[in-house]
Amino acid sequence: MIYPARYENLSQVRDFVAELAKQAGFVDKVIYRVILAVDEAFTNIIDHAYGGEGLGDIECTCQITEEGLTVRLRDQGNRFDPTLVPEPEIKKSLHEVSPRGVGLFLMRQIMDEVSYEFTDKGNELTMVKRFD
Amino acid sequence: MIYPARYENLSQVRDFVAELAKQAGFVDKVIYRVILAVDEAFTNIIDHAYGGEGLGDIECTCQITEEGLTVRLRDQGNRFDPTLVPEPEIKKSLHEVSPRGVGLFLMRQIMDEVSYEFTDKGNELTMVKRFD
Amino acid sequence: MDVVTTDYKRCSVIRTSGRIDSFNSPYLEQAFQQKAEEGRYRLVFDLSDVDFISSRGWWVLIETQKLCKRYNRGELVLVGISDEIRDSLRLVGLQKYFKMYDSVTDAVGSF
Amino acid sequence: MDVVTTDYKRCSVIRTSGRIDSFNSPYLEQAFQQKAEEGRYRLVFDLSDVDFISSRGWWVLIETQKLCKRYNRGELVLVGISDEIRDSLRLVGLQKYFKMYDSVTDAVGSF
Ligand SMILES: Nc1ncnc2c1ncn2[C@@H]1O[C@H](COP(=O)(O)OP(=O)(O)O)[C@@H](O)[C@H]1O
Ligand SMILES: Nc1ncnc2c1ncn2[C@@H]1O[C@H](COP(=O)(O)OP(=O)(O)O)[C@@H](O)[C@H]1O
Repeated sequence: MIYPARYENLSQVRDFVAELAKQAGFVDKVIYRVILAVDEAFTNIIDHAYGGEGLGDIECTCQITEEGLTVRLRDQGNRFDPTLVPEPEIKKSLHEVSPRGVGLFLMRQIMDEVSYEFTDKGNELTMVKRFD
Repeated sequence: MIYPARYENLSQVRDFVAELAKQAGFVDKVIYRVILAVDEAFTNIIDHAYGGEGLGDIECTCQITEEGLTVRLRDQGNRFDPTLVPEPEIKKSLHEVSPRGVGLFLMRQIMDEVSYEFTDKGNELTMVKRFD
Repeated sequence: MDVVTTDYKRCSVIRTSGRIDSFNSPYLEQAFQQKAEEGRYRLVFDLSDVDFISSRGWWVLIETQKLCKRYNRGELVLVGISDEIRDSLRLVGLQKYFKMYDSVTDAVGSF
Repeated sequence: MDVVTTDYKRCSVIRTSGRIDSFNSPYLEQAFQQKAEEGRYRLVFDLSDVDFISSRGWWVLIETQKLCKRYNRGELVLVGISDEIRDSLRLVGLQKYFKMYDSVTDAVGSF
């Protein structure tokens, strides 16, 4: 599925992935987590790879394997070095906390594999949720 | 039906009369009013005719006629003169109001006929609710 | 008669079900008096599951209202009153002594 | 996104349904800001009919909480949060910034 990189398409992407996660046999709680990870990833591409809405497309593919569910998001935006992204600090006081910077952390918390590949053809994010 | 003159029997009396009012074809709102009148009458007999609980019996009979529903309550307690009972004043301030003394008023408001007969065999209250 | 009370920051909700008549209204009276003894005079009486009240029950509500409103310290408000009960309160002009709300939330939110 | 707010004496209830994500969270933000502009900082957010919140939505809640708690003038509390949403808040440790209630009445009664 190819979607214009716009927030309004988030719900379609989530529905698409939820449907496949359901087919794969995941329980509701896990499905919720997976679509949350996908939502965060899709939003990140709009915000950071493209730097705004409507500046490109995002392709989403899902694959049910023996191992679990693989979700891939492809874009033609900016690259980045995921290893340089710091983990969000779990701070004590409300005043200091910000849910900014939790997207990547959530994706890694939820999915069993989160890997980025940057090639001439574009950027590819692969996320795998394994059957337990 | 004969009931000991106790408050605990009120719900049975109401159920009995409600059942007959239903059979007579009255709508829920009217049935509610009728059992409220019966509840007040039964309570009055305990409180005023017998002067307390457990001091006698109360007989309740219902009759569905062409005219409507007739409910009779018979007791062996004290007599009284219903014409001497004043209407409760609809007072203005909360401080002055008391729902005491509304029993007979309610019975008369709700039923189309409320009459007392005092004979050697006892006291008989007849209340008629007419079909409209 | 089960009477359940829930204390909130600014009011208490009193809830019961079934019928309120000469037989069981003393239990209800007790529950209201208990709240008064605790200094709680902002009361919500939830009648959503009450299907009958005789004048003896109203008397409890009227006396509680007097107690609550004294010294401007509170008020008893009603919630979920059925059409039939409302109708019978109107027959004797007692409905005007109570604010009535559609939901417990609305009533609690009024305090 | 429909956001319905109800003002009570001591707090306001904000209610919406469906999904809160990067697309529509600005509307929710607006509703909260509107309440703040009216000087209403005691807020109940009813999520009973909300089935998804992304981190963008949480951000709105966290910022609203900061705004409400400033100068001790109020607080944002949550109601009817689904197991899934609660679970995801826990994943990033954000659940501790919000009091959570089972019912709107309980939440309104806490103010
Ligand atoms: N798809 C992406 N393309 C480019 N940069 C990204 C991408 N995803 C994440 N980043 C970078 O990683 C940082 C952390 O991302 P994230 O944890 O999602 O937090 P946030 O988006 O709230 O800043 C971002 O600020 C951005 O610099
Ligand atoms: N069945 C009865 N037998 C004797 N006296 C009665 C009876 N019913 C009513 N009364 C008298 O009529 C008065 C008014 O009755 P009522 O309107 O029901 O008010 P309440 O019972 O609250 O006093 C009573 O106080 C009592 O003196």
